[in-house]
Amino acid sequence: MSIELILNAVNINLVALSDQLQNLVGQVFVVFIIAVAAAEAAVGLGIIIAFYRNKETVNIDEMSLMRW
Amino acid sequence: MLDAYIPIFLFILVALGFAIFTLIVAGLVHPSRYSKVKLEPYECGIEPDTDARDRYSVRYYLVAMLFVIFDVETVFMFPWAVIMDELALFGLIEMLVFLFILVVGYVYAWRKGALEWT
Amino acid sequence: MDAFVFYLLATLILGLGIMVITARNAVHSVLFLVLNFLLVAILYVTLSAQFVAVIQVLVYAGGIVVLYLFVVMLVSLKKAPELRSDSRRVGRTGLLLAGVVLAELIAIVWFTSASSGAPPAQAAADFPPRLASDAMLNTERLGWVLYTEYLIPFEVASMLLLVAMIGAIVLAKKNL
Amino acid sequence: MLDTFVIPLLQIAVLVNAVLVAVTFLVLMERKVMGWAQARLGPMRVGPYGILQAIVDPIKLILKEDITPAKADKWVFTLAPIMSLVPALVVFSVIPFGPDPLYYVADINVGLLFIISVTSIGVYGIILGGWSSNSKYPLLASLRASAQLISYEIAVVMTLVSVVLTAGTLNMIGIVEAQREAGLWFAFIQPVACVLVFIGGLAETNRLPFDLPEAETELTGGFHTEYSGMRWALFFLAEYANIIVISAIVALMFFGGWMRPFPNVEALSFLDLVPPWVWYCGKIFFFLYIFVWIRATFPRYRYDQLMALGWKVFIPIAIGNLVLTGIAKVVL
Repeated sequence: MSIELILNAVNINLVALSDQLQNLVGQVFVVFIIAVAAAEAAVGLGIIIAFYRNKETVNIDEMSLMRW
Repeated sequence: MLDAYIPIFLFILVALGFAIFTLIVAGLVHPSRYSKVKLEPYECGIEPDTDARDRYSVRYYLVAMLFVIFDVETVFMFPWAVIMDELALFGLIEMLVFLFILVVGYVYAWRKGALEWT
Repeated sequence: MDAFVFYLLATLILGLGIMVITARNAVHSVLFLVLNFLLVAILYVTLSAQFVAVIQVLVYAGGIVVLYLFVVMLVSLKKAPELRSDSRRVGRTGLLLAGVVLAELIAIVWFTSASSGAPPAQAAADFPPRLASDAMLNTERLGWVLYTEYLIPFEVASMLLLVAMIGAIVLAKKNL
Repeated sequence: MLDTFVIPLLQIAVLVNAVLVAVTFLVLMERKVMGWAQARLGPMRVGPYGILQAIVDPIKLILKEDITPAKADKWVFTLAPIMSLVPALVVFSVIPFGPDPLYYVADINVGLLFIISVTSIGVYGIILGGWSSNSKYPLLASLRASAQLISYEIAVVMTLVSVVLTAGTLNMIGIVEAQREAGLWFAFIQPVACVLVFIGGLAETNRLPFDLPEAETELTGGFHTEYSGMRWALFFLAEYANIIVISAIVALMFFGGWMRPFPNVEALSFLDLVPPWVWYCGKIFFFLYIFVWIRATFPRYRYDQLMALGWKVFIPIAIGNLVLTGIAKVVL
């Protein structure tokens, strides 16, 4: 979720600048960022679920193995 | 500031205000005679012995995930649909390629059984 | 008026952001995230980016956060993880790095005066007549830029979504 | 000041009141129609033909005891009904009841997308309602309800894209005007889309035959099992307001909104004597009646059939319809 917050901060900047410069590229970029965020959320949460199923925890300190 | 949106904000405020106002009014007039049994969670009269928020099927996650992906795809279609007059054939081919890639994923999900619910 | 609205929104957004990362209960945290995103959408409206604002609500608040909510409920954290000091944590280095980034940002702001003469996008220059005349047609103009100049990224994005879908199904499906 | 705040506020007040009154009478109509469909009388006691039932019900709900279960999450428990009612009402801000500014609150260029995104917020009310109760059955019901909602939303939104393609705009007024230019209601140009959106609407409002989340004859109640009193009433209001929203959208996008039938046929111009908003409300009422009629007629789906219908039938049809519309648009 923190990643989403960070991406949103970037998006606000892009939209603000696109308004300031009267240039729509910033907004197009935001649409792409949202698409990437969706993909990232789907895969990231998939990993968390796979991990939870194997380890019964989502504590990040215990995610020391790259495989199981 | 887009002026057309001011009434919408007003509408949101009015709707919120209405919901909270009715809750407050109802809170003032309704009776409150509580007992321990009345406050128990509904479980056919049996005393609950485990927490309700247990883990549940991963299918709900899969549905939500597919929803998010498809949602983003449809979002890409809206700006395309409104300027189809200008894009003409070129736009159609673009969108057919896009839809083809989407359908590949859809068929994959179907074949893998992500759409099954049994 | 505009400035007041902006500062009000900015304060609320920041406050909610802090609430998101400090909330003890994961579901409450997700809730603050939704409110945060809705306020960001209002901020986009004040910046006359209607389409992006609506997308923000539709995809972020209505889609991605629902996914988060499902997962937070799925892994059902019985109790919030306690605060702990871990030897492997590198707080000081992290702070240092954050400071460096901040300094960099300040430097960027400092040394680049707001040059408003940035060149407009190639495609934006030759809008078809219907779109060029009316700045209110935000979606249409955005679509034009997206589907002419940014055609390749658009198709790549669809590939990315395909890969994400396959990846997530493979990850989640092991013993469906 | 007058134009930006006072007039919209008056419109909003009228609209919200109209919706609330419509909801209470919709409930009465539902009970009456169900009664006649099943060869019984329905509400009879309060007032002539039970008409005053619509006034008595809300009063009863306000006076009811409002229970918060002991283990519930108190704040979220109160927030959930609010989060489900507010989007259901706010959607009405962009629905035009007539061609001139008096009849709509806001005219925005992304009207249709606004409606879709605001309704998608409503899912939080359901999830949070079930979660905050901290009781097993509501939680399960809320998960089912939200999974159902988001499944059908995909198909409905994709279908709406093909309507936008036909109309060439996202503006709600523009969509009606496009139907005037075409000389035909979109129901005749896009019959598949029309049926799909309406059935999807049934599923999104958790109505029969898709009312699995709260199948009252088989389960207890659904995600609002633990709710009572006014908080329950807010959920109830939201549900019926959503039914009105769906009817309004279908009437607007496929049946010409406020326009009279055959808007381009001069011979029928005497129909213009009826004001536009009456036409529109009449059409909305017609779809509300169909909602009730379907409830009285159809048996309930099974949950896996329901999800299969959404994902395996509706989505392919929606994509096919979109492709065909696109090709037709280029060829013609």
